[in-house]
Amino acid sequence: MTDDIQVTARFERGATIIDLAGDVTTFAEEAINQAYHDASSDGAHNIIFNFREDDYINSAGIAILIGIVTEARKRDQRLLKTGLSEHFQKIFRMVGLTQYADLYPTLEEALASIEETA
Amino acid sequence: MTDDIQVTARFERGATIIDLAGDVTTFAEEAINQAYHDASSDGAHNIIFNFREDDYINSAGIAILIGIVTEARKRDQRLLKTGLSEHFQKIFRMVGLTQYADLYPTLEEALASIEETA
Amino acid sequence: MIPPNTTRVVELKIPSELGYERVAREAAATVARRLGFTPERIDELQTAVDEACTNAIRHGSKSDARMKVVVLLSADEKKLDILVKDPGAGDLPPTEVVAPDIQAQVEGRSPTGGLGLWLIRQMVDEAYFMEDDESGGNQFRMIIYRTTDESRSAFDNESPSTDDEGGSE
Amino acid sequence: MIPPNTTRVVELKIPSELGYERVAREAAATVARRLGFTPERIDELQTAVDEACTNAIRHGSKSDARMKVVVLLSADEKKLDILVKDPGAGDLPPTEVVAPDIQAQVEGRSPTGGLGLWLIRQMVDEAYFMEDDESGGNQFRMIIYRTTDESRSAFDNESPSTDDEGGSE
Ligand SMILES: Nc1ncnc2c1ncn2[C@@H]1O[C@H](COP(=O)(O)OP(=O)(O)O)[C@@H](O)[C@H]1O
Ligand SMILES: Nc1ncnc2c1ncn2[C@@H]1O[C@H](COP(=O)(O)OP(=O)(O)O)[C@@H](O)[C@H]1O
Repeated sequence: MTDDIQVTARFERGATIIDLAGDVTTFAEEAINQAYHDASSDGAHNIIFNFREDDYINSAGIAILIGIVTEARKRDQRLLKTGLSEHFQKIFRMVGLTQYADLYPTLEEALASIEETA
Repeated sequence: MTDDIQVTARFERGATIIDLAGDVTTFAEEAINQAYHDASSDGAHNIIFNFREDDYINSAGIAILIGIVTEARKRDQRLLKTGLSEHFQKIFRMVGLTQYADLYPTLEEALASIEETA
Repeated sequence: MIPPNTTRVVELKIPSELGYERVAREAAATVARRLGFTPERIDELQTAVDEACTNAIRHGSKSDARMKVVVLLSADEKKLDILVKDPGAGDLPPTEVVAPDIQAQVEGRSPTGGLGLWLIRQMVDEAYFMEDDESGGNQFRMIIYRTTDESRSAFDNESPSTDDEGGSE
Repeated sequence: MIPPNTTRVVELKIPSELGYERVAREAAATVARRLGFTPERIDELQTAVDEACTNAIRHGSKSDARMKVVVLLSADEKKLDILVKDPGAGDLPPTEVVAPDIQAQVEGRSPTGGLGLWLIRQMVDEAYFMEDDESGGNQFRMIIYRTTDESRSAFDNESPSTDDEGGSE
């Protein structure tokens, strides 16, 4: 099942964008943490987790993201999440993740918000 | 499962386009035959069955299409098929349906071919 | 021919190995779609079934792929009733479900995780471990009721006529 | 802990009613994806499983929703082996599979249909009815072999560590 997730990172308009395509579950833990740590080592300040509309995320995946929120707070980084389906936007709100990582429907809106506050 | 298929028809650039979205199986028989007969009554000469990339088609669905090929031959209509995934393009070729209904990857290509021969 | 309102049951047995919960989640979605549930409720159902099976694999079978998790999806005109059974190889499941304290997790005051059962509760109409299973395993039950809107289709005898004689299909 | 090369079996029971074959087709796809089969072969497998289940429903159970079709998906490091069992309520399945004569069908010289078994043959590496089933039902077997390319993953112990103690997942 390791093939079920693809994690890639790129830098654009002042933000590190981590693209997630597939199932965000325990199997994704290593790849996501790796991408986050690489970004941090590079001194990233704004980090966007860019999901795909048809990604699936379970509670183990949410736990991975909570772990990253915890570290991002220590490093004073700004976390953003984009591209989530309505269902997972709702779950992120229910769980309270949105308090620590701003949700934007699209990547474009997230990038615009970063440019505004720059 | 009747909700699993949506069949709609429209007229454009000299062709009747029958859009098929969903599962093309026994459950689709009535809707597809109805759309074809309506088009025929309206005097359609070029009829395009426009599938979606993620439609699923089983042997019962293929049998429906063979039935329509049979009628179209009698009426001297031209049948075209567009939008099929690679997998179903291959199956249509294996079965021999492509002898009786031209396959075009996209709707645009089918419409262009109709305009050329007009 | 078939008595009206016959319950339709789909039964699924998966190896107790993470990854196979996906088979259960998709089977549940397909059955729910067939019953006419809205896309939103199907999403919720998928999350509930996925979490329940993940728990049955991780906690109920200690991720031993030689064990099995059984999922029963029973549909009638009123509801979709889902039973997830595991061999009960782990500790007893909890009797209470507490809302996760995300703030405490983020501030490092409590370990991350513990979201699954709470999340399931938010997704379905009913969710609970059944007591007294003779088999010694755990049985987790989830129900979603069909709204009046969803109660058409699938039970209204709208299947196409199907005989076994071949001919025109 | 788990012996290497343990066969993983997913078992599915669906009501003998058209529409439920979709559950089987998707389960097969999910298992095949997990085994690392290419998208093309997964499409082929889906067609094969769908047709076999449709036959088991229509011909093997006369579309009686009170009956059941059983699908066993067994995966090991070499192949995915699929067994579709029906109650054998119809006539005996054919012993030979003939290529459909589309031209004759189009010209109205023979009835449309009769594509399923032939199509299955084109999609999988092996496909046949098994003889001598004690149960009196039909058992249809299909196999797809993994190419060397596909033979990595899923059996190489690459599951994440999973304990049942909760904590950080
Ligand atoms: N099927 C089960 N069998 C035994 N224990 C269970 C089962 N499901 C859940 N539990 C227990 O309930 C706890 C909370 O489960 P959950 O909310 O899903 O969070 P998590 O799985 O992340 O710990 C688990 O840690 C486990 O101890
Ligand atoms: N599971 C089965 N049990 C009994 N007969 C079967 C079964 N599967 C197929 N058959 C027989 O084989 C014939 C050919 O099947 P198939 O190629 O799938 O085409 P079709 O189902 O359209 O007739 C069927 O008409 C039926 O008589």
